[in-house]
Amino acid sequence: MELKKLVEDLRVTGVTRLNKRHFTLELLSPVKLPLILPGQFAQALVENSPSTFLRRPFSIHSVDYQKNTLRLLIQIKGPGTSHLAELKAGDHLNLIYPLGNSFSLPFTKDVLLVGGGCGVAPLLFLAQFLNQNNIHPTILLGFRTREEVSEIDAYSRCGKVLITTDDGTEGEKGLVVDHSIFQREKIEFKKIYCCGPDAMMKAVAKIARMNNTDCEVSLENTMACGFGVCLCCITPTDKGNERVCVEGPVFNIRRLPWK
Amino acid sequence: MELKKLVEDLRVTGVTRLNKRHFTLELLSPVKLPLILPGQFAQALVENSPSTFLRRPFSIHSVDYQKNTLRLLIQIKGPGTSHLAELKAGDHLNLIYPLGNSFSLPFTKDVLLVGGGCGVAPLLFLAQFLNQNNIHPTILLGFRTREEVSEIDAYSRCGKVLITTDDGTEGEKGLVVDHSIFQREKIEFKKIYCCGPDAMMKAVAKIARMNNTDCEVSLENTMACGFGVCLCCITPTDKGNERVCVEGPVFNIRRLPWK
Amino acid sequence: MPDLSVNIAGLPFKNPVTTASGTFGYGDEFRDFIDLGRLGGIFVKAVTGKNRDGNAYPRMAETSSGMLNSVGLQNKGIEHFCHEIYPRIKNFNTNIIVNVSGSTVEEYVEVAERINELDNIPAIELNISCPNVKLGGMAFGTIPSMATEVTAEVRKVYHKVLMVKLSPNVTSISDLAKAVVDGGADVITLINTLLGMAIDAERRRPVLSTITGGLSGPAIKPVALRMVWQVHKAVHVPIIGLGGIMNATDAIEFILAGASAIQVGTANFIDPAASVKIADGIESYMERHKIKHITDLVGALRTE
Amino acid sequence: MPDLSVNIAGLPFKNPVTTASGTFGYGDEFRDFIDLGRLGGIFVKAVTGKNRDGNAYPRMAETSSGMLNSVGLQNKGIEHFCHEIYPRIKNFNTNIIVNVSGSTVEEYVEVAERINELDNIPAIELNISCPNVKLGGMAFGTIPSMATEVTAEVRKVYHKVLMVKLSPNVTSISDLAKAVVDGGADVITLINTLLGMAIDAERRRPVLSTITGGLSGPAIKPVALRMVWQVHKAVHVPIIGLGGIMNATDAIEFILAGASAIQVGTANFIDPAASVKIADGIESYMERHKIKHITDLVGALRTE
Ligand SMILES: Cc1cc2nc3c(=O)[nH]c(=O)nc-3n(C[C@H](O)[C@H](O)[C@H](O)COP(=O)(O)OP(=O)(O)OC[C@H]3O[C@@H](n4cnc5c(N)ncnc54)[C@H](O)[C@@H]3O)c2cc1C
Ligand SMILES: Cc1cc2nc3c(=O)[nH]c(=O)nc-3n(C[C@H](O)[C@H](O)[C@H](O)COP(=O)(O)OP(=O)(O)OC[C@H]3O[C@@H](n4cnc5c(N)ncnc54)[C@H](O)[C@@H]3O)c2cc1C
Ligand SMILES: Cc1cc2nc3c(=O)[nH]c(=O)nc-3n(C[C@H](O)[C@H](O)[C@H](O)COP(=O)(O)O)c2cc1C
Ligand SMILES: Cc1cc2nc3c(=O)[nH]c(=O)nc-3n(C[C@H](O)[C@H](O)[C@H](O)COP(=O)(O)O)c2cc1C
Ligand code: FES
Ligand code: FES
Repeated sequence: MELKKLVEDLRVTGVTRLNKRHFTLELLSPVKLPLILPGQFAQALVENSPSTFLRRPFSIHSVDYQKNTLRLLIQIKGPGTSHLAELKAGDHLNLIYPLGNSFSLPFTKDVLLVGGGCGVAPLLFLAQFLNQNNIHPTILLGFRTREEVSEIDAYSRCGKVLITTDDGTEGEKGLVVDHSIFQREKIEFKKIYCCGPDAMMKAVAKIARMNNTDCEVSLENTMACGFGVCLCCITPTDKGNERVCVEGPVFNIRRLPWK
Repeated sequence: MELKKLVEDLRVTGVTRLNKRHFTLELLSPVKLPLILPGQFAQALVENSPSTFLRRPFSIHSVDYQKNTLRLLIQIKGPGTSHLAELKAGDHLNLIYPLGNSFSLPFTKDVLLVGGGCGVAPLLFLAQFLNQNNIHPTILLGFRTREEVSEIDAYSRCGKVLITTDDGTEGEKGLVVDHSIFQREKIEFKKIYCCGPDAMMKAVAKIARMNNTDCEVSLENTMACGFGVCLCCITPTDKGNERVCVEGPVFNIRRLPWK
Repeated sequence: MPDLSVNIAGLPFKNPVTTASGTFGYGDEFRDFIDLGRLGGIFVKAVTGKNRDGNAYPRMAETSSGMLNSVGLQNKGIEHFCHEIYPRIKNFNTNIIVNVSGSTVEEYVEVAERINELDNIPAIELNISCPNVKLGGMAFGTIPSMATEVTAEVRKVYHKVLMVKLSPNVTSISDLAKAVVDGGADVITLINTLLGMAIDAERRRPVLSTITGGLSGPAIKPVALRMVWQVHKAVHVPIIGLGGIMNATDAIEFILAGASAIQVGTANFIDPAASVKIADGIESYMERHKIKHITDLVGALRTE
Repeated sequence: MPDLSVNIAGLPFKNPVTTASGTFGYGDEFRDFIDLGRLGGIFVKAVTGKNRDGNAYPRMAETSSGMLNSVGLQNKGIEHFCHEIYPRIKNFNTNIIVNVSGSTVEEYVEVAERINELDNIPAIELNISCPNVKLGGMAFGTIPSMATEVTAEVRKVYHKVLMVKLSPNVTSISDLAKAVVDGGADVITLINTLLGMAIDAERRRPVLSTITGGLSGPAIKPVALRMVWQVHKAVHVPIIGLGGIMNATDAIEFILAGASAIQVGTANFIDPAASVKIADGIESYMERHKIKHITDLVGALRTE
């Protein structure tokens, strides 16, 4: 398996509606899947959508090399994701993948994964990958409300799952950073991986910094190409403006100018 | 019933594939159908087709006031018609209709209808309308080849049907103007209605002129609006530049500068 | 209920939604589809001094998210307008504004002078921007001194609200805007069509009889928005914005960029009820964002 | 097999399909997707005198059939190009052409002079059109006398094929074309992006950090085609055409309008293999239409 990028029509082999705003797609590759690392993403072509000119980026949610499939977890936001929500088994979806860097393996077993919204997408793949390396992370997931809490079984197989909901209908009430694990003097984790809305990642990064805990975040950004040539997706880092689609999407918070 | 134009989502209640390039759509109106005259057309909105910005005009192929449905006969040409070919029963199609003028009632019973290609579309409706006025026209239809010959039963119920095919696989071989009815000294019809490709209509018009036979043609044209406001669809007539979508699509050849 | 009314150079509009010249006929063609009284105003098709047949067929080409036209100011001239059309439309319950075109300064002046006499036409829109007329039509809108001159000459004979519609086919839209304000324009309309071209590769021929034509539709919206924004910063007269407006969100964008009112053009072809839907959509936006007066949104783009 | 090769100002291209600056990186990013040797040429990202960080985020907005960008010439400067990038790309089996940008005449001259020394770069493309740079970048491409001057100064130090890329944001593209030919340009590239703007109505803010940006993609194709056609009639140097080319039919349209070669830009983002598919599609078109040499199609639009 080599780290080569592909442009391919993958066949939709499964569509699972998780709740009103979220669904997963299982996609079968016509050729042997390349090596895909947790944190990498794909650029999906939304066909038959007059208002969607560019591709849309989605994290790889999980990979099954036996079945030669990968999965995406998609939150319906605008025209592109609404169109993708209409895909049915048997349809095709054109992807450029795998793109971007990946989360790095931790030098500790005290690992926390924090995800919110569609930011949970890359964390399942990461958790499974950590398991293969004998790490069983704690997984803190934030949802809006009980109805949106989903795939907990899959996460539970990888580690201990903690939940917050904005309205308190499941798990602890509040945002992920309000969770009781963060309310102690000193948090018990040596490495945090985080993906979610900007504000959430910044709040988690702040906690990590205060605790001197190593922390990697997966940034969102508006992308035109997704493979490094348009320079539209930059983020300021310690090395100047870097491309989120190539040097990222995963950055260690040490490298980001977040306070 | 009044001659009011509507913009409506009609429900597809039937799709009939006639052959590789042609299909009909049966469309159910959510409100009582307005009065529609033969020769009139509809402007169809092609949704989910990024390369189809404007509506596409199609003649009304037949009307069933009991069922409250109308039908379109569509030839697949480019992106718009290809998309419409994917409509299924239960889908909706937005139409502006009925548009344009109509064929006029003849003052004779010796009537000939001549159609070629997708130009046959308005002739079925016209033939049915003539029947209601106790006229049983001769109907000459030109097709490319046997495989494309279709709906002959429906036409036969309205009058005597004659056929030409380009390759002679059914009916007489050649173009409609090559048909034996035109090879006599004097043709036997007092009124000709014609719809088809420009070259065909011009050739038929020439025969009509030579025989001093009254003749109406239904012109094609590129349309932006379809209801008279953009002035994109003009054709030169004895009154200057007239709009094919309002003053037409049906014109008496007397009014056209065709030689 | 939010207040959608705007006052443009003294002329009240019940809401900022009007329809663009050349895309709405004389309004009556839309009576089956909408209540014309719901509109802020109607800009009718260009009127010239004499009858014009316009350009030869084909006059239209579809493009990505847009269309090209080369209609070429087809109309029956000012006499016909005054006697045949004006009586038919003068009692519409909305502002009827006439788009005035010409090939010479004299022609503009002649048409404006006649329209000045029509009681129920409260404003004219000088079209110094139509790219389809060979004789001067283009030049008026692209050379500032000529734009000032034609505006000033019309200003002398026209005593109601004088709007001037600019062409986007220029290096500096602000210079043109300043030029027509110098000439006495009360209002600036932006934009007319971008000059474009379509080719039929199979036949190896231009699609339009005139080879080039005017591009309209959502494809040009980014250019139109930019020009409204630039002109809003450059001059202090009200702006009427258009170019690819298809829905209420597009309309709000133009208003935020600095337009006091907007025109719906090509969208009318795709949905004849688009204009009224846009008026409704603006109202919902204002309710959702708790905006009391539409005028609070004009030029309210936050750029700090 | 049809002959797709073209010779542009003495420089041979194996086919007329090249890729546009700023949309193809330095080429190596595409190695997973296509065989670079199948391309007529690659126009690499703009190079300036010194390192430039480019504009702040957000730099991109999607529009109807297009996109706006305000990347702003981010690059590490000419030294870095010569030492780090040139060695990596100099043996690609295609023409590597460097897009040269600057804020002053001196900067253009400095960069051109350095690139003149690089054996495997047979041509440069002077980008006098990028709308994103505050200091002069815009002015060079919009004022004919400045366009002549910068071209002439570069001409003195640059001894290989000198291409100049024009901005479409002008009243008369022919005047600019004539101006750069007067300055000594061997080839004209058209068009760069149209200046546009996008607004987020919900947040009432511009989408781009720079407020305005450059519009590319199929939305601008009609304008680009028109300019290629106008310049083809106005000057006698070869033209490289681009603007919204997504497929072989689009490419043929530009060639018929007068382009000797074409560039594929934004299309690379949607399909990284677009350029090679376009080369294949041109070949099929030529076979179908029995065209032996692609040069027979250049400017072959039938307008009689
Ligand atoms: C590396 C990466 C990985 C991602 N992974 C996932 C994933 O696994 N699952 C998932 O559901 N979504 C993911 N996203 C976000 C997803 O790409 C967007 O939600 C999607 O593009 C929206 O498309 P749309 O046409 O539906 O909505 P649009 O109309 O394009 O956008 C709707 C709203 O979302 C905002 N938006 C769109 N794209 C982005 C973006 N990239 N960053 C920030 N705001 C944006 C827009 O400004 C707008 O307000 C990822 C984004 C990136 C950059
Ligand atoms: C009043 C009227 C009635 C019509 N009735 C029917 C009908 O009943 N059934 C039917 O199948 N078709 C009918 N047509 C033609 C139909 O509108 C076109 O075939 C259709 O718009 C093509 O759309 P497209 O997107 O598939 O192809 P496009 O890509 O738009 O066109 C494919 C090819 O057809 C040519 N073309 C497209 N539209 C027209 C036109 N209006 N006139 C001449 N050439 C054109 C184009 O130049 C192009 O070469 C009618 C047209 C008019 C004006
Ligand atoms: C078919 C057509 C005819 C037009 N005729 C005129 C006209 O007579 N006078 C004028 O000032 N503008 C005319 N225009 C330009 C429009 O009023 C408008 O400025 C332009 O189409 C951009 O807006 P849109 O993208 O919303 O259509 C015409 C546009 C079209 C599409
Ligand atoms: C993201 C992006 C970056 C660009 N950077 C440059 C550049 O550095 N130099 C340049 O001359 N043109 C640049 N351009 C313009 C393109 O080369 C091209 O002229 C324009 O995009 C129109 O072509 P298209 O519609 O095929 O993309 C850039 C365009 C895009 C979209
Ligand atoms: S999205 Fe193009 S460089 Fe990252
Ligand atoms: S199509 Fe608009 S006037 Fe006929």
